[in-house]
Amino acid sequence: MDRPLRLISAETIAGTPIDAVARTIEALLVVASQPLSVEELATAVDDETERIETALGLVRERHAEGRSGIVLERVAGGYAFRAAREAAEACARLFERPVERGLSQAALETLAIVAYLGPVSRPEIARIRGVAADSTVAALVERGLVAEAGRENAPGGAVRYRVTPLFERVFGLDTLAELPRLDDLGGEPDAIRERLLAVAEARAS
Amino acid sequence: MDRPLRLISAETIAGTPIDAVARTIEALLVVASQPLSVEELATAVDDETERIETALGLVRERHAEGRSGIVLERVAGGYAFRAAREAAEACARLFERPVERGLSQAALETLAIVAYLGPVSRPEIARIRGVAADSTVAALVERGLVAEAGRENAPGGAVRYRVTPLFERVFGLDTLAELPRLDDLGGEPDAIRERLLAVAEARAS
Amino acid sequence: MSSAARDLELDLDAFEGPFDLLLTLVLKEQLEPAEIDMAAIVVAFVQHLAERDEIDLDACGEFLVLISALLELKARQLFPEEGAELAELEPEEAAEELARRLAEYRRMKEAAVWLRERLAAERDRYFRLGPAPLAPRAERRLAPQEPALLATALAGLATPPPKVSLSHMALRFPPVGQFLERFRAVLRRRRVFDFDGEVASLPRIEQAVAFLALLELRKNGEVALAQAAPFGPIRVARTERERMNAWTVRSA
Repeated sequence: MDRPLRLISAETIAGTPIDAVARTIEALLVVASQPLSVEELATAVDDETERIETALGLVRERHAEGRSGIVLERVAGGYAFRAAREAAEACARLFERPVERGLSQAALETLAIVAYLGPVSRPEIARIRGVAADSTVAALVERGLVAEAGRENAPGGAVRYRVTPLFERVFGLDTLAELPRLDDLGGEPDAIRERLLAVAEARAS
Repeated sequence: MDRPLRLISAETIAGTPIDAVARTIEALLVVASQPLSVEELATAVDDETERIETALGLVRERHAEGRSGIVLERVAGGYAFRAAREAAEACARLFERPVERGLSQAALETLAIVAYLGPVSRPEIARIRGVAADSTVAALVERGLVAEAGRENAPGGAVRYRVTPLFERVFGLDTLAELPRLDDLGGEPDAIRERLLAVAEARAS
Repeated sequence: MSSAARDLELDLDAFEGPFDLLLTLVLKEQLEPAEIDMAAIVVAFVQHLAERDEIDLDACGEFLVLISALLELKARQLFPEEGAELAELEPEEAAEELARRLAEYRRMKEAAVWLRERLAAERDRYFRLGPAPLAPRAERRLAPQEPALLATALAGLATPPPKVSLSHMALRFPPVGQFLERFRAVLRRRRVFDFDGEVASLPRIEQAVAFLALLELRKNGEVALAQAAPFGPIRVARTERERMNAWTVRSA
């Protein structure tokens, strides 16, 4: 499949200079309301992903910290524009950050559970946290950080939840795979297990 | 109050080169979801409107047709970025959504409740589904499948919703009387409502 | 009975006020045990104890009984379907399961810390949340749908969840005095008895109250307690002199 594709792309190169592709990408990113993946960009531009990647390189160069107030960022599996960090103070004066303001400990723990184990139901979240999760989950849905994702098993099952692309944007993650590995968290489960086993043995004897 | 403010901003002039002000304006405009007036920009940048106007000139120059995919536009409420005209075709392709095959579980359940029991309020939908209904109902309203239909009882009551003609078209129904009957639940909306609320209560306990 | 436990002032997310009011609300089903942070109650009680010069055994015993009952209520509410499952587990398996859950929660707590740090680091990253002011409007079109889908969705909502019986959870506390009398009667016949054997046939909650009575007798100096190992059987022996004093006072 390599050969014909290369031929077509040679022709396209002749048709649209790469700089024009870069400008079109700028235009798409400035009107999009979500990060756009390379594939989405390729479909909209009607060009090959390879050329999109090359053009993205130009856009990244033009929109880098210190050079432009608009910065290209790779996030949530795609590309998006954001404000340069030097403008953070000015942004703070004009825009609220209602999504992230006052995320409580309960909210963060619930987010962690949904991010790692989602789709996951409220009873499951409650089982892990030991506290009913209803109001916390409702608040996270309201903020757009968490969304419904079907029901457990079907009829009568509990509603399940997953994190949204907005979650990835707010926490600056390209994908959920960037979360720390679960195995690296939580320290020594073996120690807890041993302590509990000791108790169980004493009781059984 | 005028005097001290002017003094402070005079110092800022010395501190911030006009090019940095232009970059900050770029940043503000790329984050805003409304056009920003010169006054709003001045407040956010913490600088004088005159300097903002000068910096806007730089931004306009940098973001002009043919030079950038992002174009500064003066509109009723102030300034905003738009896509360059050369990218119009690509933008049209980006916003042309493919036809969606199906609805989410949340949307289907909510539509079913509104179709069979409507007009019905969000609190009642939430009670039956066991999940806050705000975002799902809002999404269905935005898609034109559900619309407001007065308020519960007198003024001050909760807004009630019904399905729309578009809903009937999508589901191939001439009237709501053609909705499939539920053997188990009977046809009377009041009976269905009572049954659903009873089950919901059992689920929540 | 001492009121130290019941008077405990609580300041929780779901409730603010004295502990006995919280209990009343739970028993009247006006407050969900699932909404209550039990650990915070325990911490409050321990703090309350620390502020006092001497340990009030009555209050401790009463508190243990009440908090255990609350915990059981809460556990059954949170995991209604699990009671039977867990009851069938061997102690080793139960410990394994509990360890797994504790480790899981600990990992999630650390993940929450990571998320908080991440959020702080991203504080100066601003991006647009809504559509761009001058963006074209996207129209969402939906393929034709089957009306049967609506009927199925509604039927799903009308499907009752599996029934869970909570009948055995009715909280009936026998008075502590009942066990005081019972143990005194046993001690009149025998100098030593085995607590575990004496209460083995009783329901959990009554065993807890019986234990409270045991602490009361010990506090009065009427009995001496001995236990060879943690969780081993508790041997209760009458202390002759103290018993005589108590006897005298009571018969006067």
